[in-house]
Amino acid sequence: MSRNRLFNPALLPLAVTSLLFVLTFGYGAVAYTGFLSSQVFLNLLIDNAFLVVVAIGMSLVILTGGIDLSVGSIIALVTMVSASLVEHHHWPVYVVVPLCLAIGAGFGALMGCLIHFFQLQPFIVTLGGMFLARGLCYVISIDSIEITDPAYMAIAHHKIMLWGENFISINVVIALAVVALGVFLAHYTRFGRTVYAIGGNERSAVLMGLPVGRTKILVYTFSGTCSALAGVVVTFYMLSGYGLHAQGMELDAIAAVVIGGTLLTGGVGYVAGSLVGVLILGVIQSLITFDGTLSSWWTRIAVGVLLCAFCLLQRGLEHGGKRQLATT
Amino acid sequence: MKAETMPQPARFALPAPLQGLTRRRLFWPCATLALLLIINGAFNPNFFSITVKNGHLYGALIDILNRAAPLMLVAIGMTPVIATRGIDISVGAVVAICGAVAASLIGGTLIIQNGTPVYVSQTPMALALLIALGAGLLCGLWNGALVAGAGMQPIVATLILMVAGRGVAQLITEGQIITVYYEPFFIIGNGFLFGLPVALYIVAAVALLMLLLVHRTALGLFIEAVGINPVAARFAGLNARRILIMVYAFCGVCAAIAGLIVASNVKSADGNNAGLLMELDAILAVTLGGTSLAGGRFSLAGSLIGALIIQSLTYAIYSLGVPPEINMVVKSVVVLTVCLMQSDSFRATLLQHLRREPR
Amino acid sequence: MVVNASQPVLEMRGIDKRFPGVHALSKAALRLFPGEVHALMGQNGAGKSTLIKVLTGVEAPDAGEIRLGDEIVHPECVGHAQQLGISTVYQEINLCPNLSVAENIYIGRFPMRHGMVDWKHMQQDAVAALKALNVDVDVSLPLGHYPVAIQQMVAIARALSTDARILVLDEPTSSLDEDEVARLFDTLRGLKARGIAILFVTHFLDQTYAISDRITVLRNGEFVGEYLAADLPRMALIEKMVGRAIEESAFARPAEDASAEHAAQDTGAPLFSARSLGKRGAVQPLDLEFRAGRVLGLGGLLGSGRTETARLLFGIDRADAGSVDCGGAKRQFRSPADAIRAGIGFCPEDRKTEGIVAELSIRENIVLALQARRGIFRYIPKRKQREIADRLIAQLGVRTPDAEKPIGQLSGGNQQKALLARWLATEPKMLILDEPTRGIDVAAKLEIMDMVKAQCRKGLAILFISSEMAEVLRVSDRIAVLRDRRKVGEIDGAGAQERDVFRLIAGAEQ
Amino acid sequence: ADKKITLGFAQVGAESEWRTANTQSIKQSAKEAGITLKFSDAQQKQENQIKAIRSYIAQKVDVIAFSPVVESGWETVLQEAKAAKIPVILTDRAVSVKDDSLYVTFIGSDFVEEGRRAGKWLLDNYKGQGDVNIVELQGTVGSAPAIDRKNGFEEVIKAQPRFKIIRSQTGDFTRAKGKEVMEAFLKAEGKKINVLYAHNDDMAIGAIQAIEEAGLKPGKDIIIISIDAVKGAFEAMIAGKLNVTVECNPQLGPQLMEAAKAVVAGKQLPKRIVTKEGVFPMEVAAKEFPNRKY
Ligand SMILES: Nc1ncnc2c1ncn2[C@@H]1O[C@H](COP(=O)(O)OP(=O)(O)OP(=O)(O)O)[C@@H](O)[C@H]1O
Ligand SMILES: Nc1ncnc2c1ncn2[C@@H]1O[C@H](COP(=O)(O)OP(=O)(O)OP(=O)(O)O)[C@@H](O)[C@H]1O
Ligand SMILES: [Mg+2]
Ligand SMILES: [Mg+2]
Repeated sequence: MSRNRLFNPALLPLAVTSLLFVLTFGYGAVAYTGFLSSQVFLNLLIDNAFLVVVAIGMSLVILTGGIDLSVGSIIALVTMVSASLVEHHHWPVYVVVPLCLAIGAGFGALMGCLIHFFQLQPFIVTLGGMFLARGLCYVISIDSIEITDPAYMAIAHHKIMLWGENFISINVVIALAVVALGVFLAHYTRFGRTVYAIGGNERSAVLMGLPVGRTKILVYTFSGTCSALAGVVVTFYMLSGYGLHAQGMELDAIAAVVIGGTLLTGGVGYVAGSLVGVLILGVIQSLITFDGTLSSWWTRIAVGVLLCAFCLLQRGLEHGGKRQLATT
Repeated sequence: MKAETMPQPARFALPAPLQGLTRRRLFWPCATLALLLIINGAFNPNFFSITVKNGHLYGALIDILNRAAPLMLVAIGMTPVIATRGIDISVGAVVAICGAVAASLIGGTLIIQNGTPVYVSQTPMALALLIALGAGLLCGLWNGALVAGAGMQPIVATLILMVAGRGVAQLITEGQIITVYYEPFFIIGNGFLFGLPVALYIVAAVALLMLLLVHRTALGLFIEAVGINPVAARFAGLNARRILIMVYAFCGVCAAIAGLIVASNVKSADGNNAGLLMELDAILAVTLGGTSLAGGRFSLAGSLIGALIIQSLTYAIYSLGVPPEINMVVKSVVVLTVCLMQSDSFRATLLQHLRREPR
Repeated sequence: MVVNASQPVLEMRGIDKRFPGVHALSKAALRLFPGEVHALMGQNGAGKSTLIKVLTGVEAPDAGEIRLGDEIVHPECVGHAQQLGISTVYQEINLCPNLSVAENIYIGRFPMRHGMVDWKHMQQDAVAALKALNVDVDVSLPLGHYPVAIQQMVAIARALSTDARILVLDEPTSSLDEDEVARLFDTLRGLKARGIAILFVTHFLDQTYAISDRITVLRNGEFVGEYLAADLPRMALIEKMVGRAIEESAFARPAEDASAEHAAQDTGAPLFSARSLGKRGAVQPLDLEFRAGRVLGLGGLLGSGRTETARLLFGIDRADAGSVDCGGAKRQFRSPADAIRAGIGFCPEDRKTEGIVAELSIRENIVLALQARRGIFRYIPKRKQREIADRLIAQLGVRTPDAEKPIGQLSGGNQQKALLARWLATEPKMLILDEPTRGIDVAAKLEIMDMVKAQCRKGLAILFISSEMAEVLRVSDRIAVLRDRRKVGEIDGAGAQERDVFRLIAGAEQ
Repeated sequence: ADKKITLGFAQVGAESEWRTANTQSIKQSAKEAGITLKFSDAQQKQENQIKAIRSYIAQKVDVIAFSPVVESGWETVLQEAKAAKIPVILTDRAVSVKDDSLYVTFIGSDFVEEGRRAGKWLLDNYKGQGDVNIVELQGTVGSAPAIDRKNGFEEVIKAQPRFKIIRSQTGDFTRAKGKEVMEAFLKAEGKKINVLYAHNDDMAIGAIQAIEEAGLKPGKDIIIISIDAVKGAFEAMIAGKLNVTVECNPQLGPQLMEAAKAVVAGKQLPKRIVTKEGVFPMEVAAKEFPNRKY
């Protein structure tokens, strides 16, 4: 029997996170002129589309209790590969994009295999993957490659007008589609539930007869593919390939996932939370640019302080919320 | 079967249970290090030569040891953190903060003393060093408080300091590189004692202290218990929080000492670049040394060897003339190979394949 | 009985399995016939679980063959074994605490609709499956919210919900109380009638005889014999398992110690006493008294709040009302460390997640609490640690080649003994034992009970919690009875009968 | 001016002393010119710069200026700026866009030219005979100054085959790495090294320490050339340890503010405003030192 309850306690972290996002945004709206506009919100999506895509892939990896540090480098590699194929070899976009996705998938699958078959630690394997992918960028070219291909330009410049002057880019559509896919995979497929089971207790998952190995490999493959897709999104976003693109993005992605309420130990969390996590990181950045008076170092300190305040608040609210739920 | 018995070179006799452990744990890291050194030696004939220059030992091996000193320190600090299932990605920032604190306190003003120009320190050096170490301790305590007190996940808790800490370091240096002119400060990172770099003695002292704490007090047992099963550890009467805070604080202090060595070595403090990406190298060192990131059993000696492996690899890249474009590719390939070599199941698979080949 | 069905569905022969330092199975054998309940018996560490793991593809045997029907099979993984029609409940609960109860039952074979997991359908099925076992819980909550007993029922429900030819249950009843066991047995009888072969492991002899048709005994990893349950008297079975005769009187309630000193213990000031100790949402404020040399049993049904009471006493959960009186001083324990300092020890019911530190050695596990009380710097030297460990290992009869083995590799019963050793090492004034005999074989159970009594005689106070009412009755000097997280009464242990306890429980209902 | 001008400036980061001096100059001169400055730090990430520019557009500032991290990838956001009718000024380095109406002007130095000057100084001033073995300390792999300074230098020394780069490795623009790499070079090549070319002063200063520790005399046994001309380099030159540094002027502030005012006033600006930069050999160091602001 499932008792009717007003609120599912498992959803609490997600609700808290969303609430905090709204509060932060509200603060910006009051404090800075021009902040309260729908385009500022849409810009959050436009500017962070690639992060959303990576974060979704990362969520599934983290849900299995693993971690993927290679995401940023794979993005850089994909921008580099697409730029050089498009610019130097004049391949069309409909060939390049699938190829890039395949590269990402292959890369992820390879790491997944190392992790599963040889029982290596995900942190180290993906760290190796991170160095490798970044290194391969420089093998292609150490300089940045600009993309002037008309098809790419058209996609990049295409604005999807919503209402009034407000618009989003194609990237946003891609990102939201990936979020939908992630949520579907995680909550409505056997694969997704196995992911959660592995994160909960890998040994139990084995003893329950679940396909643990296959799922782990698939999860890294999925994350690799997401990274590659994020790479494609970045290529549309910046129209260039560059070995230094997306540096340190793995940490942003991890932070977004964790802020979104997923536990790094695996098994607990919501994929949709990662979208909110990304938005929160984005809004922190927006607040700082809108303020515009901080020096470089105060920028960093402010980001740290906001992140900290945010995490503490999140923990506090969750704690309080749990108590409330427990006593009622 | 998980534990593979492998042929082992005969070694000095240790008490039986200890022998089995050290052998198995440290064999592969040691083998890797030896291999890297041999490769270095093969391509660079002068590699193993050590001469006496300016009254101290001079040579590639000394360089590796000396350069690895900060990394070894950070790895020593990181090991117990990882053993408690944590991680500290703020060490690089702490290195920068402490270097900046020390450098900005000491600085160096030129005065004329008895007709000769001498640089004097702005703050007594001992005090400055203490304040820098205190800053490191504070950073560590802060991390510990976030992890143990507020219950944040270690990677995010330390991410906060990683981001903000670099800002703090730059705030202290005001974005400049602070050059130190006060000679005694250089001893830490550049000095020699009995022919060996002073930094090595510092590492040895810290390592020894930690080894003593781990093996002659209950600290090692407590850390491992908390890392493996925090609930059971609490039920057995351990104060897991206090241990966590201690472990992060120690990591902060280690990073602070590393920061002093780095700053002293280049005679300046660079808030932006000092210790950049050191956290990754330190984590790598700990793992290469055989400690699992899932917490539990740890090996300090392994982490030291891990740090030496990384430094030898870096050195090899420099001295073999690897083009900078493919530095990363080389590094990644070596790291992955080393990990594979250390994986029991990989060796088992490999052996199977070898056996299947007709003789 | 269908026992004489001509051909076995399963036959295992000459199974050998070595772990480093342990020969867990040597030439073990097992036959299962369709439509029988087959009990696999043996002492702790005899190799029962290992045999089951070999059967289900968790561990690869070093030698031997497994025959399913006419075919020789080599189960490679649990999934493979499931395909072969073998459904298993492993000894320690192997489910995912983060997944909902319903998912834990159906994961791996979800009902699907339009290519999506059909959550609604699944939850309805789960409710039905649990109802058949008389468990009524919110199936949408994570499994970890529930106590061990419920988790065990869920594991059973999971195994039952597959249509398997062979059902393997490795100590499924270790946390269940009699009602649940009876309900489970009804279900098993139904399955048996459908021709399903059931392999059943338990240390409760009553249960063995209540349900099984045939018994296989293992000792030290070796096959001892296969018997019809009806032909094997209880004492003979024990002898086969243990390898030596045990006197029947050993199972009886020990004679009362009627000395004047002993009687005085009942009247003087108690060692510890809980004074209206309670916590909102957990336990209503209650009073309990613990006297030196006395065992206080805690009676009650599943979920009556016994474990929660123990947790409050030990400072794991912080009480929001009342205090613990230790020799006149009112104390509020804020953590287990406080309680330990006051001289209390606690063996938790879920030893895997709350008791053992799996990767640490037995020695380290044993000295952990003692060392924790002494603090970091008053280190017990290795040599001394080994002395303590070896002494207690010998005293409690932990079956292990040496004290340096990781405790996680011990069989369940031996882990429990090692945990007991952990507390005895601290020489406590009072010991809380929550299901201390869970998963412990008959001989060891006697030993542990004797130990408990012996410690008692030395002036230890004991709080004893067990789902096995008979056990509580046998060892307790007084029995406090809980119902719905409330203390409903206390009776004298001597001469008390099960029905007295049940009367108390029922009496509270009006 | 009747209305106060708001200038949004997207800085690359604070990765070096040079950059900090650059930031300071801009902040200082904005204050002096009475311009409201919205400053943001991208921490070396292009995506952050793009985000900052987007937010300036949303804030409707009067002028946007930025120092691009890389040349490419600015089309989209610059078009948005153009659509919002906000003029854009580039500082420090140019961007490559097809439509050069996307920005008003570019104020700044030329990294390739700096490399060339370093090379030229070497060819003109190297006195020794025979083969000249050069070791190079590169900046961060893939970063614009590293690539351009390398190319400029190589382009010039190609003219004389006796000048050879025997080792080249990245020192990440930092003192510590510069020292570490130089140590390894010295061990591997020994006394063969005649010249050190460092892509910035910091690495040169680190390398000087390594050379001294190896028992050699920097500036004499090994000729040292570097770029940037920060204060530390002058100190080293005064001490006779660094031979020459090529200036890369960070003081773009005043020129930027002038340009900003002119743009808002609707004046026409040249597409390229060059900054004044010199080459400072050891000999002039003592005289020039008091003039250095950074
Ligand atoms: N993974 C392992 N590694 C090493 N030894 C093991 C392992 N698993 C089991 N053993 C050993 O094998 C022997 C048999 O253990 P097993 O778990 O099969 O006993 P059991 O009969 O199920 O006992 P219990 O009744 O206590 O559950 C024990 O001595 C145990 O220590
Ligand atoms: N049959 C049941 N249906 C629903 N909930 C139950 C049932 N049995 C127990 N519970 C839950 O168990 C919890 C009480 O557990 P607790 O462990 O304190 O009881 P206990 O008396 O120690 O039982 P156990 O015999 O499992 O140790 C309550 O939260 C209750 O909701
Ligand atoms: Mg068993
Ligand atoms: Mg209980």
